[in-house]
Amino acid sequence: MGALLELQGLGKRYGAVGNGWALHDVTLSVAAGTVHCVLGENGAGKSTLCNLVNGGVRPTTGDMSVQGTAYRPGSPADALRRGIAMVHQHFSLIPTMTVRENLQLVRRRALGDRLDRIADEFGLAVDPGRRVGDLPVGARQKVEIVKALLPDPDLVLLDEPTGVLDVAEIDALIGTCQAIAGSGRAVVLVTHKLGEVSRVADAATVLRHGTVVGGGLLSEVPVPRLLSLMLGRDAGELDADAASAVGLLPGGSTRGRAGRAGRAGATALSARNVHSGSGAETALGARNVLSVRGLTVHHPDGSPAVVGVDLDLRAGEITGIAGVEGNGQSELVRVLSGALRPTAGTVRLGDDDITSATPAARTRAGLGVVPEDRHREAMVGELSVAENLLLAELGRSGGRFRRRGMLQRAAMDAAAASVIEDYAVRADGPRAEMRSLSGGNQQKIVLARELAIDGLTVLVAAQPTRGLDFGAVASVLARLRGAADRGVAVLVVSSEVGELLTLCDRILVGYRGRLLGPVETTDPTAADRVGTLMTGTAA
Amino acid sequence: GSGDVGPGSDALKVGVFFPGSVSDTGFMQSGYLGYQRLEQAGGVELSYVEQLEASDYEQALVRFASQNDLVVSLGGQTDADVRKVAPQFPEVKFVEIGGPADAPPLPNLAYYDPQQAEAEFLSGAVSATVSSNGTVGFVGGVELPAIVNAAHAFGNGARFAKHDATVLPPQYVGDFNDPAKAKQAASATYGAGADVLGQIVNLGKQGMAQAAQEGGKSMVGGPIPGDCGDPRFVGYVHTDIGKEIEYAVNAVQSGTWAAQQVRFGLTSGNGGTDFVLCSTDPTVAATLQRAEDQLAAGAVQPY
Amino acid sequence: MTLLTQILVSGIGFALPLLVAAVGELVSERAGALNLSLEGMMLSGAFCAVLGSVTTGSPWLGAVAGVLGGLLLGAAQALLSVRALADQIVVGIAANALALAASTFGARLVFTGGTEVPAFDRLPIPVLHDIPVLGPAVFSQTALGWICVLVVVVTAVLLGPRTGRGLRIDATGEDAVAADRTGLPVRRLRALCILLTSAMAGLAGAQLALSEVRAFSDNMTAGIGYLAVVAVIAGRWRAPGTALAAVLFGLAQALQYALPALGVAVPPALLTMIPYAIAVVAVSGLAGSSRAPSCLTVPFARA
Amino acid sequence: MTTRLLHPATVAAGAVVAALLVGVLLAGLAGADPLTTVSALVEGMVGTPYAIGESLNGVAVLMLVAAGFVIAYRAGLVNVGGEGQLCAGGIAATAVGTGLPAGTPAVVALPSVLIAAAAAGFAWAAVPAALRAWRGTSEIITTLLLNFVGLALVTLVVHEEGLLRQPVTSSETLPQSAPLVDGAHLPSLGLPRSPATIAVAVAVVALVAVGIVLRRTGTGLRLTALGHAPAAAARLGVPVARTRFLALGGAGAFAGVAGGMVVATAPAVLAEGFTSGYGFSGLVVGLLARGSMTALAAVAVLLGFLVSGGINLQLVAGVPATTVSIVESLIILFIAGSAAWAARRRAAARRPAHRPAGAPVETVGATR
Ligand SMILES: Nc1ncnc2c1ncn2[C@@H]1O[C@H](COP(=O)(O)OP(=O)(O)OP(=O)(O)O)[C@@H](O)[C@H]1O
Ligand SMILES: Nc1ncnc2c1ncn2[C@@H]1O[C@H](COP(=O)(O)OP(=O)(O)OP(=O)(O)O)[C@@H](O)[C@H]1O
Ligand SMILES: [Mg+2]
Ligand SMILES: [Mg+2]
Repeated sequence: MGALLELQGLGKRYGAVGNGWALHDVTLSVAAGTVHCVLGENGAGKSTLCNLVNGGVRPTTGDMSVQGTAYRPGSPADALRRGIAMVHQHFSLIPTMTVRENLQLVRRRALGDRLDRIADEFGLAVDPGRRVGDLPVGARQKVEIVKALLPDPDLVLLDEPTGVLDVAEIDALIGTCQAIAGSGRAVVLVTHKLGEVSRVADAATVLRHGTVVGGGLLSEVPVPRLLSLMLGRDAGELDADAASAVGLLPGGSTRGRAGRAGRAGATALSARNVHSGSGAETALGARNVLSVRGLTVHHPDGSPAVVGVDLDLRAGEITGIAGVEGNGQSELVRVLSGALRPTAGTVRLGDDDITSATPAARTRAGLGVVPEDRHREAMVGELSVAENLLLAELGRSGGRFRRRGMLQRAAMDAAAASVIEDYAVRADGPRAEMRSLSGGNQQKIVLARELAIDGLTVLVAAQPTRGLDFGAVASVLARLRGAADRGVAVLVVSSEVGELLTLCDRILVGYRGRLLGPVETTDPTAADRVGTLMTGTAA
Repeated sequence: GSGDVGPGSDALKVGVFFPGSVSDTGFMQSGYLGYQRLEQAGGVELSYVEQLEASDYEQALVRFASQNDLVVSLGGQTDADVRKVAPQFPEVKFVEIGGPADAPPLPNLAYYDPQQAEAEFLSGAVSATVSSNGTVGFVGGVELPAIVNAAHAFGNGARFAKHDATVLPPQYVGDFNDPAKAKQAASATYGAGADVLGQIVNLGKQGMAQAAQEGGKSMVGGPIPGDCGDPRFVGYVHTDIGKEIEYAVNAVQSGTWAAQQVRFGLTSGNGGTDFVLCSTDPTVAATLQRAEDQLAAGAVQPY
Repeated sequence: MTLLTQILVSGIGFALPLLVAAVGELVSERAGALNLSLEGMMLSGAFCAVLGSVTTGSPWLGAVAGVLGGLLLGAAQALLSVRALADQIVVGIAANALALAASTFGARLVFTGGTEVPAFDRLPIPVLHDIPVLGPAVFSQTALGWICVLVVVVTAVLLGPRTGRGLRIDATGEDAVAADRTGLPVRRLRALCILLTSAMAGLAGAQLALSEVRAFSDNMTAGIGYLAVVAVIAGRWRAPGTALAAVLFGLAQALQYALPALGVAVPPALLTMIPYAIAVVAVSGLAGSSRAPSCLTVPFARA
Repeated sequence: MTTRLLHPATVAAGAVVAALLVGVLLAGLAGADPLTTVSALVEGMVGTPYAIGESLNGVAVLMLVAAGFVIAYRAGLVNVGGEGQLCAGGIAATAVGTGLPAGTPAVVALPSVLIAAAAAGFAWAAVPAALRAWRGTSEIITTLLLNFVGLALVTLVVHEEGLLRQPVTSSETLPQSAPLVDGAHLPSLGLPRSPATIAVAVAVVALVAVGIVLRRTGTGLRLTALGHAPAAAARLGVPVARTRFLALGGAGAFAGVAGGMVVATAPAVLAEGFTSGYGFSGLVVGLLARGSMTALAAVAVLLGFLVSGGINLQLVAGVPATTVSIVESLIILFIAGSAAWAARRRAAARRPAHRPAGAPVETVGATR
């Protein structure tokens, strides 16, 4: 089959970032009837590539052609006219409208028939009557994909669609991709997970720092080779965390923290895990630092989101919450962070009732939170890295960054620079705008900030590795582990079961607003038990 | 600057301040007509400024005062600023037209009082006489003293002509220059039974005339006399503000200028108030004449 | 005509231009564009309508000119706020000042003396017009008035929230980024909505000038444009509510002038506040819920 | 095109010159020759210490309203309500300033009047602020609406005897307030032959203070964070609702003080129309300045001085008042339009030259 999409020397330059090239001299061809994966670390230029093809961003250099004719899209609408549709990770459904209304924006005539056909052909069924804002994330993602398929495009660009999906949904998505390719169309799939690549891709392209470093048909370039290309080093050096993060080792080979601790120091990334040991853990573990009792939260529409949840976090222990998205995990975290008022129940931190405390008061009391929605809740993109790191600290009286009320920029920069170095953040210095960083680097900054809270006793991290490349994943996981080793009680909410199994001491499962479990990760059947609980089989 | 007098000549320099628009078909425009007559006559060096925000009144007055021998300011809304600026320029003569009629003049500030009320007395008399049902009403722009007094005078005039005339409560549009609202105010008054209306609004008149047309009713025009061919108008009051500017210039030129309250109108002998009757009915003309005579003689008070 | 009929007639007369402008503005606001320049669009429409009517002698061509006059300002608003990403509010305020000054300037150049304006006459609908009280108020509009009603209904129906176009407009105003990614031409949609709004505002100005007042006078819209924006807010961004608000405002205004005739004295300033106070309550959520389109006044540009 | 040519100041200057050219053209239509027009304009703006002082007083009011606007804008709130807040400030200042005993010394009278004005401005803005902070109602809409209520309120209080109308001694008593007591009048700055009052000093101090707070303090950073990402700001310890309330209320207080100062400037009476559109102009200044205090001062000076220039244009060159306002509004439109355009060109200018022909340029996602 011929090339559907061809890119010739495509480049995109932004004024401010580093040498400015987000994408440089990319030449690439996507054949009809194939699934073409685009791989790369955070900030490698994958989204930029998709956005260029989709007309959301105009190229600085280079040419594109679709089915052999020149293609110069000025807008996503142009792209659609040329048969190219894109699924974005964020912001492309109108939350206040129903699913049907959202789909009608693309196509009105015979919408029902078309939906039926999409359901048949690709196994994607949606409930048209629901308001999008009320749907769980996974369901929204499905609507996004249906929306992209509505105009019957020749090429579908999927930018990291699997981040918010559970295992079953990912399977379905892979089926959908194959069905699309099977019908003579093509899919460009952006992902960090090589496991998915090996299951679905016909061809792959690897980006590093904005340039193509390799790729080709999967029959010619096997997955381990892709991995080395992404890493820029030999795949053999990959540690288990990272391997599980990219989906090569489903479930993680070494289970639980106890097991991991035994290998402490074996890899550079977990080298900080110094004073761990089961003895120390048990001693610290005796102390409940955060306890939640009878917590109930309702959605704005009145339906229950969290129902009578009890939860105890113990110092030095990592508790995981697994579960399909939309089972109350997000709301639980938002209640803990103070962004949401519960309908009933209490949250106690140490001896204090913090149920209705402000986020600032919680921070003062030693509660750190890494929110799920990074762009909205965790960072201010327009402020600098230093400001994002230190803003909360400025609130407290007499911070070391203020003299006579004035900010001490030099001191702030110095402090931020040391964090940047410490966490190996790729940024244009402490004054770089937060939004100019790639997702993984943004996440590192957020984590660094929360870990630096004075007297941190509890850390709640929601989907801390979502959308991160494996280097970043490993580093984030190591930091969380390090915090626990310092005696912090850590709660990790994640849809990556494998990641939780390697990281946590015990795992709870969110199901219909309740927490099921716990499952001890040292238990050899832990993975299966978590899987069962996720489908709602009561524990 | 205009007038056919070159700078540097010893012609009298006069600055006229119109805080409103000189095309308002009312008070300001009537004054501007006088300004234009002076311009045509020549012999004085004239300049004017129109349409400023309240915060800029003072600045305009100061500029005039520093360049002219005589400064004329129109409208009571400038009173506070005129009273403030005049003392700073003792050698310049100031005239305020339409300010409060009971304000004490300053050594270099005279008040000229156009007797709009007298004109409205006549307007009321004519209105009541031509009215078929003896019901009349009055529409005013803003509830300013001069307008309120004129409204009273209108009622008194109506009762003077027809002692059993029904005078509806006056309407205040809240704006001299809003034709849509003026139309509503007029319609409401017609709707309440009036068939002739007196008025002191400026651009609002367009709306009133339309209300009269739609209701098949009539009204009194003015202050600038218009066309008697228009059947909606029974007549026009003629309050000539321009005459007062001319008077001020003459007074200064002839050395008779004095810091005092000067009344214009029928009772003063200074003229400036008149009524242009469109009706050819002799009884109406007779009533108008009677009202004019009685007013001039001081036998009746307009308000 | 009874007073009640009179109130209805003049209330609806005032409400009609308000309604056309408000329903037009509603379309823009749903697409995320706030046109404070609505006032200027109406004024420009009124000026051009009268200019067109006077020069061609045909009120119909005048009405067309009025629409074009509105479009002129709409094009400026669209160009600056959609294309150049200038702040909508700044553009709106400055455009109003521009329209006021330019139309006043133009009126002085071209409308000198009492030019007769060819205008529209009322076309009562037989039978319906004779319905007591309501008939004369509702079923006796000018030809242009009927067109206004038609345009309002057609706009409300064709661009209603359930139609395809309506959905696209709502999507653009609710989340412009998502709409863009969906393939909607966000900027073009917004520009078109603004142009539609301005054409309707021009029509409203023409209706005001050629049906209601039958003349042009400086600043003759005197805040109706702002009131139309308020009607959209009080109507909670839906056509029926907006229409209701516009009619209510018109009637309230008429009632304001009927009160004195009924012997009720309320300070007019107090009544002036009422529509705005109603609108504040309507948006505050104190009575029911309401939300402005999320992207109202937020310019859109692709990152 | 070089980046320097696209500097905001250059662009703004270009916009002003373009608008003035249109003005000269229009003035020519009205029969004034270009030279007279330009010299009259310049003479009017800066020709006499009096004109300068008078303009400065206007500039001070604009700067205060705009500075307040910027505070709220930083927090992501657009205060369209300057006009109404000026009204509230003016009314409160009058109530206090006419209520004080005649001999009240300035040290007492002046602060009381201005504090009352600030409090009233704050209170007037507090309604939309509270609705925004705790109910999420768009402040653009509510502040806009309250302008009309405020303007009507001024009309009401100066017409009603029981309220602030001066004692009605005859049927000739104008509907305006009595003058404020002497002690409440704003003292002159003391410049020779200049009517500039301490309002100018107050405004400059306020401007500098706002600039410092926004740029160099934690408060400024918190406001900025709130403006860009409210949810993240909450996470970072910013009390969102309270900060929003205070920011918009603060904007109101600034406008209120400005209103108080307008009333406390001779002739020191409250009358209909006393706001003279300063509320809307202040908003325009605040928005055109795009967050820079220097730009804010420059735009305020430009607009403030143009008024004097305009008066002189009428006087000396016989240019109609309408032409002057046409030019003023064109200046605003040209600056507003070209600023965003130039920002995009600036971004483009930093790109390499071999950009494919015809490829348009991007902007960084602009939100309000
Ligand atoms: N609008 C922009 N302005 C400046 N720099 C940008 C812009 N968009 C992207 N970049 C930069 O371009 C580079 C590539 O970003 P891109 O989003 O394509 O990465 P990615 O591979 O999708 O990363 P991730 O896996 O985190 O989604 C990054 O360094 C990013 O900071
Ligand atoms: N205005 C900007 N300035 C600088 N960098 C930016 C800007 N916008 C985006 N970026 C960078 O570009 C990258 C992509 O942004 P975003 O988070 O929207 O990507 P994504 O989630 O991968 O994309 P999409 O939502 O299109 O799927 C981020 O890493 C971010 O740092
Ligand atoms: Mg990406
Ligand atoms: Mg991403």
